[in-house]
Amino acid sequence: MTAITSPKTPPAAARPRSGYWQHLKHVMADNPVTGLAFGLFALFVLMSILGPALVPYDPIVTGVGPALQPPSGTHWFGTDHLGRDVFSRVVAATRLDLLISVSAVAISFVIGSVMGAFAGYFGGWTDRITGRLVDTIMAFPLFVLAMGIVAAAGNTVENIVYATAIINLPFYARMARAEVSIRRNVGFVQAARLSGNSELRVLFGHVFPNTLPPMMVQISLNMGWAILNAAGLSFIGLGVQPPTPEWGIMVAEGANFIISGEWWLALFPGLALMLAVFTFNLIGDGLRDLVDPQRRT
Amino acid sequence: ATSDTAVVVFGGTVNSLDIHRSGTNRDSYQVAINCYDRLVTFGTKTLDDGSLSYDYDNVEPELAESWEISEDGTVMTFTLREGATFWDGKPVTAHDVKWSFDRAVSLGGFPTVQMKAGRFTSPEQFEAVDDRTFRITLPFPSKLSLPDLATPIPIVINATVAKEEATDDDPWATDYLHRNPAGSGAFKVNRWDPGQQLVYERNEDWASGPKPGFQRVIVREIPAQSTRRALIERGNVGISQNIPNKDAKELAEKSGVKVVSTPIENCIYSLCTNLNFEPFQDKRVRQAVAWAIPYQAIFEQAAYSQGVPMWGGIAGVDSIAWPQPSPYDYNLEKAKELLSQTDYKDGFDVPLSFSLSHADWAEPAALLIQQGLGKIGIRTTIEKIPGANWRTIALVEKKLPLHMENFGGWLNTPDYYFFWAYIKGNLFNSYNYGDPEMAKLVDETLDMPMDDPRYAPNVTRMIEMAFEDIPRIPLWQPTLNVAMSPDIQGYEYWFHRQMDVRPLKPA
Amino acid sequence: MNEISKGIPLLDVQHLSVDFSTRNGIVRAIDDVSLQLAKGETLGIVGESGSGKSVTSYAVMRILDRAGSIANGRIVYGGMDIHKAREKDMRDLRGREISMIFQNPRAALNPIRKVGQQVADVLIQHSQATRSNAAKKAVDMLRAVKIRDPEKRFHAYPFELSGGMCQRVVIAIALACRPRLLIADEPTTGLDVTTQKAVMDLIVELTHEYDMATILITHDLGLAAAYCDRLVVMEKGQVIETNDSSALFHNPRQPYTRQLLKATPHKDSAVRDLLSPELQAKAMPLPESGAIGEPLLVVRNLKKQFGKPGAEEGHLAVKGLSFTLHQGESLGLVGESGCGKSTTSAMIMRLLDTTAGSIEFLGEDISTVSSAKFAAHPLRGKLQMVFQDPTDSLNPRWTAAQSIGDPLSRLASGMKRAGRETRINELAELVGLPTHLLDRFPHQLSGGQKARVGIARAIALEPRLLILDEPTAALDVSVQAVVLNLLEDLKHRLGMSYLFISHDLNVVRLLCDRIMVMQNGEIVEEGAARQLLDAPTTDYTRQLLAAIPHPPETAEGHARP
Amino acid sequence: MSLAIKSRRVGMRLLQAIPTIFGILVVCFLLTRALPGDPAAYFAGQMADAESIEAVRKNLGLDKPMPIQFVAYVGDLAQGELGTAISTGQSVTSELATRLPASLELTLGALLLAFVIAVPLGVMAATRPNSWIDHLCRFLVTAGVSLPIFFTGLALMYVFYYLLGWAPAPMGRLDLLYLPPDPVTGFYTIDALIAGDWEVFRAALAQLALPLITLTLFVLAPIARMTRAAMLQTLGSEFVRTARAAGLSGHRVLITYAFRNALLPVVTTLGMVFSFLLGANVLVEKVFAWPGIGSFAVEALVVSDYAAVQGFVLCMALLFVGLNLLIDVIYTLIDPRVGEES
Ligand SMILES: Nc1ncnc2c1ncn2[C@@H]1O[C@H](COP(=O)(O)OP(=O)(O)OP(=O)(O)O)[C@@H](O)[C@H]1O
Ligand SMILES: Nc1ncnc2c1ncn2[C@@H]1O[C@H](COP(=O)(O)OP(=O)(O)OP(=O)(O)O)[C@@H](O)[C@H]1O
Ligand SMILES: [Mg+2]
Ligand SMILES: [Mg+2]
Repeated sequence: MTAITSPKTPPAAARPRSGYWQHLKHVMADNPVTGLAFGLFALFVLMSILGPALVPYDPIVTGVGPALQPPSGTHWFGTDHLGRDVFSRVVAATRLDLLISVSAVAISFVIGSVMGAFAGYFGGWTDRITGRLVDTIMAFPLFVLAMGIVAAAGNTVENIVYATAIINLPFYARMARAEVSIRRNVGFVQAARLSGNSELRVLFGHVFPNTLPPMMVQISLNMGWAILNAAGLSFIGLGVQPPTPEWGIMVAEGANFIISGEWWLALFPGLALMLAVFTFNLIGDGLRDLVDPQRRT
Repeated sequence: ATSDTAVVVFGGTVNSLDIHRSGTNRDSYQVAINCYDRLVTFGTKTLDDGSLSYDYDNVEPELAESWEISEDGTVMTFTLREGATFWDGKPVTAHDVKWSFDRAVSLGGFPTVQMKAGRFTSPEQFEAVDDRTFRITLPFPSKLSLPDLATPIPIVINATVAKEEATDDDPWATDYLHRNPAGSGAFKVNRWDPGQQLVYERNEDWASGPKPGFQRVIVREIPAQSTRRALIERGNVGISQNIPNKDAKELAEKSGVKVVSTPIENCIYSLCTNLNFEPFQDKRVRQAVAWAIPYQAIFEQAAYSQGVPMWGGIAGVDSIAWPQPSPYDYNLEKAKELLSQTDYKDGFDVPLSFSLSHADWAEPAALLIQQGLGKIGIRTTIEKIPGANWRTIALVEKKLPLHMENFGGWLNTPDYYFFWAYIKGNLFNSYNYGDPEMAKLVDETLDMPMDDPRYAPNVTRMIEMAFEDIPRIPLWQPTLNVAMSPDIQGYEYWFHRQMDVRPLKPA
Repeated sequence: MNEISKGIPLLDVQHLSVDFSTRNGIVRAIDDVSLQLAKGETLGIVGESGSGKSVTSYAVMRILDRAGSIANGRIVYGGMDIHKAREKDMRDLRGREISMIFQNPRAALNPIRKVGQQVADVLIQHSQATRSNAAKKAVDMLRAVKIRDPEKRFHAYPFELSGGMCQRVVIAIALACRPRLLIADEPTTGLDVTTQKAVMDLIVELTHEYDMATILITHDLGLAAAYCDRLVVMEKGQVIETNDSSALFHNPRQPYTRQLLKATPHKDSAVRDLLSPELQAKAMPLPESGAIGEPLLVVRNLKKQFGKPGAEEGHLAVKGLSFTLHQGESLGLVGESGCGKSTTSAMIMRLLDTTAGSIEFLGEDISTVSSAKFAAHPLRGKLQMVFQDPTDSLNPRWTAAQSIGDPLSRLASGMKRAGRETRINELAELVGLPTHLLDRFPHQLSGGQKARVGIARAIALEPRLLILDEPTAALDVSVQAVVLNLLEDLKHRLGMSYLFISHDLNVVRLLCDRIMVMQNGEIVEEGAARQLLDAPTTDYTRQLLAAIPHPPETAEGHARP
Repeated sequence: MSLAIKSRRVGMRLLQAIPTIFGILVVCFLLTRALPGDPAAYFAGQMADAESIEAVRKNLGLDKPMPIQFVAYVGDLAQGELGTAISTGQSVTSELATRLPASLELTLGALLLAFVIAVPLGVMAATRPNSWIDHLCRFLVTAGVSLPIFFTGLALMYVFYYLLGWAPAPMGRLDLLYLPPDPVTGFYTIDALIAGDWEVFRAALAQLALPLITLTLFVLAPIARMTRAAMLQTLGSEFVRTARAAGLSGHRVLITYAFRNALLPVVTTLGMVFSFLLGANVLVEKVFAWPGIGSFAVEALVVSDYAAVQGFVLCMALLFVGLNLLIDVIYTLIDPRVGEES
């Protein structure tokens, strides 16, 4: 035995496995705002799963009540111009809105960060081409680009998702590039090379996971932004097709009723939208803490 | 705005000051109306509700002091008004009229098509006999010729000015007139900020009609509908043109705003079943669809009960009034029974499309139709299609199986409507309806005077066929709604649905 | 107290405790610290990392983080209660009465402000100069800290200056207003040996000239003893011993002090001598220097050019290096910062492509395989490396076990998962890493533990050649001692050859049979370790040797050879 | 020496912009061609028959293969010819010339206002991290960015115009009573000042207020967040500690030392914020009947107006490239390190 250092080591089996669950609890308890955000997020997820089954009225059936009724005991959020139940619609819309934002952000995160990671890691031509590509996308006012894509490809949910994904791409590409390039020659990367990791493995096994914490903040911001973007598209008539309930379209339609005094049409979906974006924005720090091993104790 | 200035707001945009130019949009026609004169115009009548409307049956002089139509009805001779001058002071001559008419039939596109409706197709038909006498020769007599001269297209342009600006590439001075109107009309364009506003200034020397009540009229473009409503409610503007039905209904009940809602002649909001789509080739399927529509609910929720119902009429056709209610009503039993006789007992899937720019009425209507059709097993998915695309696939390519449409003809005769909407290949027959009998009837009737003994039976038969074959299912006749501050009066409804600012005056 | 009797203390710290509120509750960083400093006196505070040296000095300046607060005790400076003073008075005091110099001079300067301006800012703030003559006075100050061409350097930005120059600017800022007390917090860490000496000499010279009292904070006992009148030893937030320098060296009262003294390498110490007596007792005896075997690594005419070849910016970092390393041999490579040591090692490790020359390893020229492809080369596992900074070299997202297991899962292809687990445990035991730490992330490990993980990873594949690029530079002396001993043991147990890179000659001497001295990308001297150090033949080597601080002999001092 | 390096860097940036602009041209060209509408059908006007549509198509050169169309397009561009916007009937150049100032007045105004509000907020939050003021700032700016911008706009209009009557009628850039000032910059407010016409200035400003606030609310968050993060970092840095240890006044430490360093990352986000603003403009212009370039673009897109869309995008791209260049120059001015590395 190496005699110089031989602390009493407990048997290997006794290693405690600090679970992710534990860590989540810790992160949530640590910052009340984060805890709240996670709670709200869970609520939204729950609503998107169970919502359509729980709502009192069918969200797309017209005339479940008299048209344009203010909020009441039977229709909590009132009814819209076609006599649909606003509450049911707001709840039922959760699924689609989450779907749009989560899938759009997921796509842009995966593609964007892989692009950026390659650019940052290998540099040279990869970097130059990616850089120009990203510049090209960024040079469009992003909302207008989304409009163009949706107008060109047709306003289906998939196209809205793709358009949103494309305009979010540059953020991830740039961020991944920056985060990867500052790490491409740090000690643990060199060590990984010495351990016989191929370049790709070094990139995706060692470098890339370390860029996740700041990315999480970006993801959370973008999820909120994606919903707003879809709402904006709805406002200019390029949103999802009716009668699908979607917050953006509901606010956009309801906006026409504000002046005539039927405020509930825009307000409730607007509040839901705001709460969702708010949650996404707040959840960022928590997500970062969650994926950051430094925050583990 | 002071008492000599009126402010009009609307949701569209004026994209040209020249109605003949290709690409000029509908909102720009108002320039032709307010700034140019035609040879003739329509008179005015008072409707049942006390509001004013143009009178199709009463053609009156505008630039032409008088006219004569030859015995055989093929030669029309107009005598121009003495003292009528263009804005630059030059008298209006028959040469100007000829140049202008030549231009309208030569430029192609919409002006040419509209001229053709009045049987004006070639410059040879127009002749300036002398400075004040203008003659038109028709290939055959038509009841549409004279009224067509009162539409916004056959305007009289200051040919001297225009010719000066014409070039070899642009012999009709479209570039110049696009920005610089040169007319003899009641108003001049004082200022045009495209995308923002158009300011009319009264032509104090106008000879072709009574002096307009306002010295200045500002037409502002306000894209957001709720902004327009706020503006008129707050009294910041004088007139809000073409307001939504809901606003019309609600504002009518408020003090401080006057609302005039006039049913748009000759216009029907309809659901069209495309005969190129297999299930709709079976007449019974189309009829089943017509029986499965919750008309009343649509009328209440999409039209806020503004307009004239076009369903639930009597079984036969006993009048030639157009539009008239179809015999269909909401009757699921009948619909199901009809459908069960066909190959599509279990229904089918079909997209239900409408144009984005019609969304205000088409969307709620489509949603209700969707539910109605769902009850007889026809499953629809709703498609909202943006403007440019709409024209192409709906009207030009005629590819949409089931769609909402809103055609209304300018010339107020049923046969004219049928010509555009029921003859195969014509623009507003977006559903590929083509029946030889209908074609023959329309062809016979289109130019026939209305007092011809064959006229009424022909039209009756057309209407019968339209209801029997029902490719176009009428929903309701819409209204044109205008909100006004009480300080303004004199508003008159016109078939072209643009704001004629000439008769407006301060209260 | 005899020390204080010299005069009334300039600074009197009494029973000082400082608390930090953290995520995990209140942490007491220093506890009941008392120290006194007379006018003109130089006091050294020594102790290992985290012992509270910096916090003590921050408390004196009252520039603790927002989270920190003085929980207890009093600080009196020149009769004024610092812990009770108003912030405005404190601001006036800072810079004018008490000044401070920090570690890492480059970071201590505003990167986007001209250095002269930064000196002038302080002068103006303390009304030592007006706007009109501030520039001139600042230049004088730069001249005083021996910056060449001060008029021109006035307009330089920090990034345009070398580390040593930056430290001089920092000193100029600290001394601009002729304070009566200077606190230097590790002023020379991160600088290379020669610069380190120049900077220390400058501080001493100026403090004498200005008649200042000085607190020198360092973990280098040798350095402290060489420059201070009196030393305070801190451990875990407490002062455990205070004494005159030489007294402390000759007669350390506390075991901890003794241990520190022992662990500091001397000219004559052997590697086992650095260990504490307990560990020493347990250590196995070292065999006589192993027999030198066949040549293992033959480097010929190795060159590295950065930038485009031929371009004027192109910089030849390694200029035709040739040497041979035999089996079982430890070869030291020393030289000042930037001379090309890391570049050389990276090329040998095949992390960096060569510009010219050959690297023959186990008889095969590996310089022909590009660095990007070498991962798949059969010799990859035979060539391993231990990095300078143990923190930086561990993936922060991986547990210790994952890091150690990485080379095994990549290169030991036959090994099953279970086998790997066993091997990881074996390795951990081999390097003396308690196995319960294997599931920890790097930030949950101490420096020494991290170093062990790095070493375990490097030896996992039983390499033939291990390059050690300044493996202990970031570690405390006592940890360094343990790591050096570990390396020595491993070498004998596993029969590896070492290429040991360092700029600390005392450390190299402990471990190496042969030493090469490198300057500016070239080898200027080479020879057997002892011979080269005792009788250097080049000026450069002599200069390097002279830069090593010479503390007084300890009581248990070793017999001179 | 360093000046030469810096100007070379700016030159490099310009060169780099060329492929970007070319890329934009291609993307935009392809995008417009992918738009489903048929401009020939649209351009031919109502009731046009197939024949006249074909004629129009030929006229517009749309019957040619795509690559040839692209070459023709680039050729026209090289001569400064952007074509005619079908939807508005104006040449794209003149459209841009009249509408761009309107949008820029709004966008730059919002950028400035947001900067002026958000930066101090961020600094304040950073100097007191996790205090109630920090939380309040975070809450406020997040709330601002959480609402759909058209909703914010409408709500503001509803309250301040419709209910309270404080704001003037949302009818574009200037109330009907006033004539626009002589164009110098195209910004009504500035032009009015140049002309010395206070009343017009006040009127223009009053019209500007609501849309400006709407936009500002939307971009407070990114700027404030960035400022806060950057400030926290610089405040925790060693040179700030050194400056404090040297007894520099709180003000000097905060501004000259911490803030100026923190400004660097903030400046780089401005490019992104600007892009956000231009996108948001599209919606705000619609709500407030603002005759800007955004509403123009929306209309053009909806009717497949190739020339207009292309002209708009090109203009935006140039603007963006220009802005980034400006940011680069600013960056170079405040950061001496730029251009030294690499
Ligand atoms: N901002 C802080 N928050 C919490 N704890 C702190 C903070 N700053 C210092 N500490 C704690 O105070 C103790 C003493 O730290 P200090 O920086 O004084 O050590 P040091 O002796 O200067 O070490 P080094 O040689 O590494 O500089 C450490 O254990 C550290 O954990
Ligand atoms: N990637 C690179 N590009 C350009 N120059 C480099 C690069 N890496 C190192 N150099 C230069 O090569 C020279 C040698 O650097 P190297 O890192 O090998 O020095 P070192 O002896 O290890 O110094 P230290 O003791 O500070 O680690 C230095 O002048 C350095 O600036
Ligand atoms: Mg310290
Ligand atoms: Mg090195």
